[in-house]
Amino acid sequence: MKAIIKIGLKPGVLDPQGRAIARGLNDLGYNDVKDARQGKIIELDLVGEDKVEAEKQVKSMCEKLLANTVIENFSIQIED
Amino acid sequence: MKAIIKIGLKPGVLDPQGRAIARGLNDLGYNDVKDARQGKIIELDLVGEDKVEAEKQVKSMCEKLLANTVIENFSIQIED
Amino acid sequence: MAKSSSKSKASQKKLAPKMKITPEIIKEHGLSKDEYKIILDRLGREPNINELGIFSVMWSEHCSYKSSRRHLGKFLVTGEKVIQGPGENAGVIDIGDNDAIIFKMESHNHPSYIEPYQGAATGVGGIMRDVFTMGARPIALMNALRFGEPEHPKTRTLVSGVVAGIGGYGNCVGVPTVGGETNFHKGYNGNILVNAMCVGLADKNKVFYSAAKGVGNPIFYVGSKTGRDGIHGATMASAEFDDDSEDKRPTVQVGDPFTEKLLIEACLELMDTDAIIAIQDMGAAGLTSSSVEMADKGGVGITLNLDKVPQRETDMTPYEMMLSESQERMLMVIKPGKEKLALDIFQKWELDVAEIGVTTDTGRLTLKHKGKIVCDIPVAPLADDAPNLDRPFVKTPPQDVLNAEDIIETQDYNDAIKRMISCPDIASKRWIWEQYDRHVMSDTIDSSQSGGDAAIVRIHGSNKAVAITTDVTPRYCLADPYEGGKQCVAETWRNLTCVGADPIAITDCLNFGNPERPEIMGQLVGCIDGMNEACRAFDYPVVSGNVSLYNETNGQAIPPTPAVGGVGLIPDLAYFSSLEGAKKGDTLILIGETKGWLGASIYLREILRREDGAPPPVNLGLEKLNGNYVRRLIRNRRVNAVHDCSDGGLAVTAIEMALASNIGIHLKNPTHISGHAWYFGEDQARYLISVEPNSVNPVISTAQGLNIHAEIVGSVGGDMVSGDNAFDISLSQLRKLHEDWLPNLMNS
Amino acid sequence: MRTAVIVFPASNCDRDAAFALEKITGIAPEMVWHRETSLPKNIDFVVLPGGFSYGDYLRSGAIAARSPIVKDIVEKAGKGLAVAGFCNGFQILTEAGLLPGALMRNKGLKYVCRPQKLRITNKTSRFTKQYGAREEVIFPIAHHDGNYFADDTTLNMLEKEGRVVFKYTGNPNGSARDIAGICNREGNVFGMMPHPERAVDALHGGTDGIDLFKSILGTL
Ligand SMILES: Nc1ncnc2c1ncn2[C@@H]1O[C@H](COP(=O)(O)OP(=O)(O)O)[C@@H](O)[C@H]1O
Ligand SMILES: [Mg+2]
Repeated sequence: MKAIIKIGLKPGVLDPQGRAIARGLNDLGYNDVKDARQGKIIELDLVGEDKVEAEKQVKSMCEKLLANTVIENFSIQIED
Repeated sequence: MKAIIKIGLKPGVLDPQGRAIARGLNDLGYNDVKDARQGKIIELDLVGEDKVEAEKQVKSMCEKLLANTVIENFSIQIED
Repeated sequence: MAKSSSKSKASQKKLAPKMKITPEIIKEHGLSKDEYKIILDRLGREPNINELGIFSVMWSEHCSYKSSRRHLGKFLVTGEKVIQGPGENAGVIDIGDNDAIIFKMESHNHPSYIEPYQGAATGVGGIMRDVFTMGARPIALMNALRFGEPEHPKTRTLVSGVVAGIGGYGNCVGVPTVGGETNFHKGYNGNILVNAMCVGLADKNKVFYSAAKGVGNPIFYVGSKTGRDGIHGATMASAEFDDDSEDKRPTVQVGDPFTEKLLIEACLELMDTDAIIAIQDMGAAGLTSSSVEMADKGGVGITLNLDKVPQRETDMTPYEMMLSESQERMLMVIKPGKEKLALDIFQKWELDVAEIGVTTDTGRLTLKHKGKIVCDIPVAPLADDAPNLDRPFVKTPPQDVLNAEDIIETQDYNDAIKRMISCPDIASKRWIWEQYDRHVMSDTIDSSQSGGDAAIVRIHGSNKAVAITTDVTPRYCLADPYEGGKQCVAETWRNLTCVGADPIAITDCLNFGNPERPEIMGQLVGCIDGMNEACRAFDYPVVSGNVSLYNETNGQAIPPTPAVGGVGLIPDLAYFSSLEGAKKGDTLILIGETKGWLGASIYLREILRREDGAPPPVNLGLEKLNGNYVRRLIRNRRVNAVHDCSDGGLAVTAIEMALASNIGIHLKNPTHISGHAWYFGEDQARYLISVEPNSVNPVISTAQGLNIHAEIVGSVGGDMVSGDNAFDISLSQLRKLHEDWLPNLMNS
Repeated sequence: MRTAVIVFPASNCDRDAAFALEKITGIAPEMVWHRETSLPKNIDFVVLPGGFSYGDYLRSGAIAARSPIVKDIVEKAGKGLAVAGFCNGFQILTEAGLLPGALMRNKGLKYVCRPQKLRITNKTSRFTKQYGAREEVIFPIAHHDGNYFADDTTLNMLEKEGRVVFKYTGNPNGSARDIAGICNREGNVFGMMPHPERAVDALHGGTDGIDLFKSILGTL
C-alpha cells in the first residue's frame, strides 16, 4: 500500500516561500499568477492490507511526526 | 483557476529527507513503513479561464523555474 | 486630562458600533477593576473594544513592566561610554573613532515552547530589528538557552527545533551567531528559555531614535503585510465579533528571514539619507506599541488610516490590525518631501510599503477604518498611567554554607572527571553551534568554535574588536538570588577580561516565575539588587534589557535566570587572547585564591546528586583586582592562553584549555585543602593562565606586589590530562567524552 | 583588473567576497545589483557570492538563477568570462546551467558550519595553479544544501575531464564522490560549496583561500 500525505500551512499562516515563488514567476513574465502556496507531499510505502487501519496509523504518524500541527494541516490518501 | 503542481525527485536520486522520515517513523515504532519520499506541492492561483492554455503556461513555469529537471519530475493539475 | 476627556466625548458619536464591554471581556484582557476604572476616567466614557485592546496590551506585563519597573529603576544606567541607556529599542555605547555599538537581549520563551522552530526564529528576528531600528548594522548574534532535563520526552524536539530556528533565521539574514550558552535542568521541563542577543555597529552620529516629532509628518509602514499572527491573549474577544471560522483564528508567527534581510538593507540605505525623523520596529503588540511609543516619546498625536495598512488577509478588523504580531514590520516618521525617496528605496528592495498616517498636535491616538473613527484615546495615559506595582516579596532564605570536609570526596578522580566533562552543562555544544554560521561578514575572530569565554568580532575595516559574552548560573541564583545576581554580572566581566577586552556595559534578560508569588518576587528583587551592586562595582552599566515573567507550569517556577549579555572592547587586535594557545613547556598559573567552595557546585550536583548549599560568594573588589591584572598580562603579552575558572572548578577549566589547545596538561595536588575542594571548588575571581617559563617569575612576583593571589598549579605538555596521583586520562578519551554527549542525546 | 560581485536579494556573503577581492587585488570590486541587465564594462572576473538569495525559497539558488544579470553572465561566460560561485553562488551556477548537477539537502539534514579539509584534485586548473605541489587546504563551509548530485554519466565525465577541482576529506554533506568544487569544460566557470573568500585572513578563517584568487586573477 501507499499513503500519500499532503501537508500545507494552515490558512492565515504566513507563507514566505509561496510569496517568493509568486514573485519569481511574475518576474519571469507570468503575470497570471496571483498567489502561490508551497506545501509538502510525503509518500509512504506500507506493508499490510488493511486500508482502514493504515489510515488510522498514518494519521497518528502525521500528528506525532510528519506535520507540525501548530502551523500545518494535513490530508491523507491511501492507495494500493 | 488553480494549478496544483506536484514535484518529486526522479527515481534514482537519493532522497535524504525521505530516508530520514522513514527512519524517524520506524524509530517511533511504525514498523510497517518500508520507505518514504518527500516532494513539494505548489498551488498557484491563476487568473483566466482557459484551462488548456493554463496547463501549457504552468508546464513552462515548471520547466523554467519550479522544478529542477536535473533531479525532479513534476505533474500538473488544473482546477477551477 | 479633563480637556482630553471632553474632547473624546465629542468624538464619541463618530465611533464605530461597538460590542458591549462586559466584565468578562475586561478580565480576558488582563485588566483589573481598578485599571478599568482608570480607563473610564481618562476617556470620560466607556472604551470600545479596539480601545480596550490597546489599553490592555500597553498595560500588559510585557509592555509596561508593571511588576519589575520600580526595581529596574535601581540599575546603574549611565556611564562615560553610554550614549543611550534603557528606554529605547536597544542600548548604545561609544567605542571610540565615531563608532557606536548598539545591543540588546530579549526572550522568546513561550513561543519557543509552543513552536520551537518558529518561536526561536522570530525571537532572533525581533532582537535584530531592535538593533537595526537604531541605525546599526547587526554584526553578531548570541543565544542563551535553557532546556529541561535531557531525558525529558520533550527535550530533544525542543533542542532541535530551537537550534534549527535560530540558525535558520540568523544564517539566512547573514549575521554570524558567535556564541551563547546552553543548560539543561529539570527546572525548565515545562518552561524552556530562549534568550537572543544582537550586537550592531553604527556611526555614533547617526543613531536613530523612536520619538516622533513635528505635526503633519507622514507615517510610513514598511515590511511584511499584517496578518492575524499571534494576536494577544484575548482570543475570545476577537472571535466574538467575527464568525468563528477556523481561518480567522490567530496563528503562530512565522519568521521570514528573507524579508528581514531586505528590511535591514532598505532601512540602512534610507538611514544614509536624512529622510527619517523617527523609527520604531513593530515588536510585541505591533502597530499599537510602536505607534503609542513613538507618539508618547515625541509628545505628539498620531492618526492612522487602517485601510492603508498592507494586509495579508481579508476582512481584518481594527482590533486585529492593532494587536497583530506579524513579523518583519517597521513604522517610521518621514520628513515631508522625502516620501518619494523612501518609497523608491523600499520598492527597490521589494518590500510592502504604505503611508498610513500622520503626526498631529492632539496628543491622541486616532484610528480610522472604513470612514469611521474606531479609536480615539489620549496617548499620555497609555504610558503614564500604566500600572507600576509594588508587589510584595519575601527574601529567599539563605542556604547553609557547606564545608568541603563535610562533603564526600570521590574515591575515583578518573571517573569523577570523566563524568563532569561529559555532563549536560559542561559537555561540548558543537552539535548546536555547528548549525550556526559563525563566520559570515568576515570579521569573526573568535567564536564558539574555540570554546572561548567571549566571542570576538572585529569592527569592519579596523584593528579593534568587540568582545561579547552571555552568562548566568541559575543554580547560584536559586540558592541565593543576591549572590547569584552579583555572580552573573561578574562572570560576564571576567569572560570579557579573559579575551583581553575592557568590559563596557551589559544587557540583560530577566527570566522568572510568577511575580504574584512573593517568593518569586523575592528572587527577582534579590537578583536585580545583586546585579546592580556588581554593575556599580565595575562601573559596568545596564544599557538595555528585557523581563520575562510567568515562566512556570502548575506552580513550578523555573530557577531564577537573569541572563546577562556583556560587551567589551579590544582596542587593538595585536593584544587579545583565548584558551587555545597553551604550548608545550608552559606553566599553568592560577590567579585568585582557591578555598574550595563546593556549595551549589557542579561536583555536588553531578557526582553526589545534591543541589544544596550556598553558592560561592563574589568579592567584587577582588574580582576587579584580579581581572585588571589578567587584562594587563594579556596586553603585555605575558600569557599564551587564559580561561576563566568557573563551572566545574580548576579541573574542568584546565581540561577545557587542554582540549582547545590540543595538548596535555598536568595539575599539582593541593597542600592546604582536600582534593575535591581543590579540583572542583567553584571559588570566584579566578583565572587559569598558561605562561612561558620566562614569564613565570615576573607574573608571580608582580602579583604578589599587588596583593594578588597567584600560584603555580601545573604545566603543559604531552597528551594526557593528569593530577599528581589523582587522575590520569588521555586527552583523546576526554575529547571523545566531551564531544559525544550531545550528539548521542540527539541521536538517541 | 576589474572584478564584480553580484548582489541578489539576501545574498549575504557579498561583503565577504568583496573583502577578499579587495584584499587580493587592492581594488574594491563593483557591486552589481541583480536587476541590472548587463555587467559593467571591462569586468574580468565575476563572483556569485554565498548567502540565501531569495531566502533559499523554492530551491537554493533557483530564483536568483533566473534574474536578469545572470542571463548576461551566462552569455559572457560562454565567451570566456571568468566566473566563480561560492556556496549559494555555486547553487546558482548549477541552477543556471553553467555547471552540471544539482545541490541537494545535506545528508545529515542539518546546516553545517565548520572548517573543512579539502583535497585539490586538479592542480592545473585556472583556479588552483598557485597552490603548486600543495595537496590540501582548509576552507570554512557553511551550508544546508551542499550535497552535490549528478548522474553517473556526468560524474564519470567530470572526473575524466579533470573538472572535479576539489574533493572533501571527510564528506560533510553526502556529496557524490566527495565532490566539493567543479569547473566547466572550458575551465573559466568554477563553483564550490566551501568558502575560499572566508579564508584570506589569518585572524578570520585562515589564509588558504588566497592562492585560489591569485590563481584565477593571474590568468586574466
Ligand atoms: N531588565 C532590564 N534591564 C534594563 N532595561 C530593561 C530591562 N528590561 C527592559 N528594559 C528596557 O525597557 C525598554 C522597553 O523594553 P521592551 O519593551 O522589551 O523593548 P521592545 O519594545 O523593543 O520590545 C527597553 O529600552 C529595554 O532596554
Ligand atoms: Mg523595539
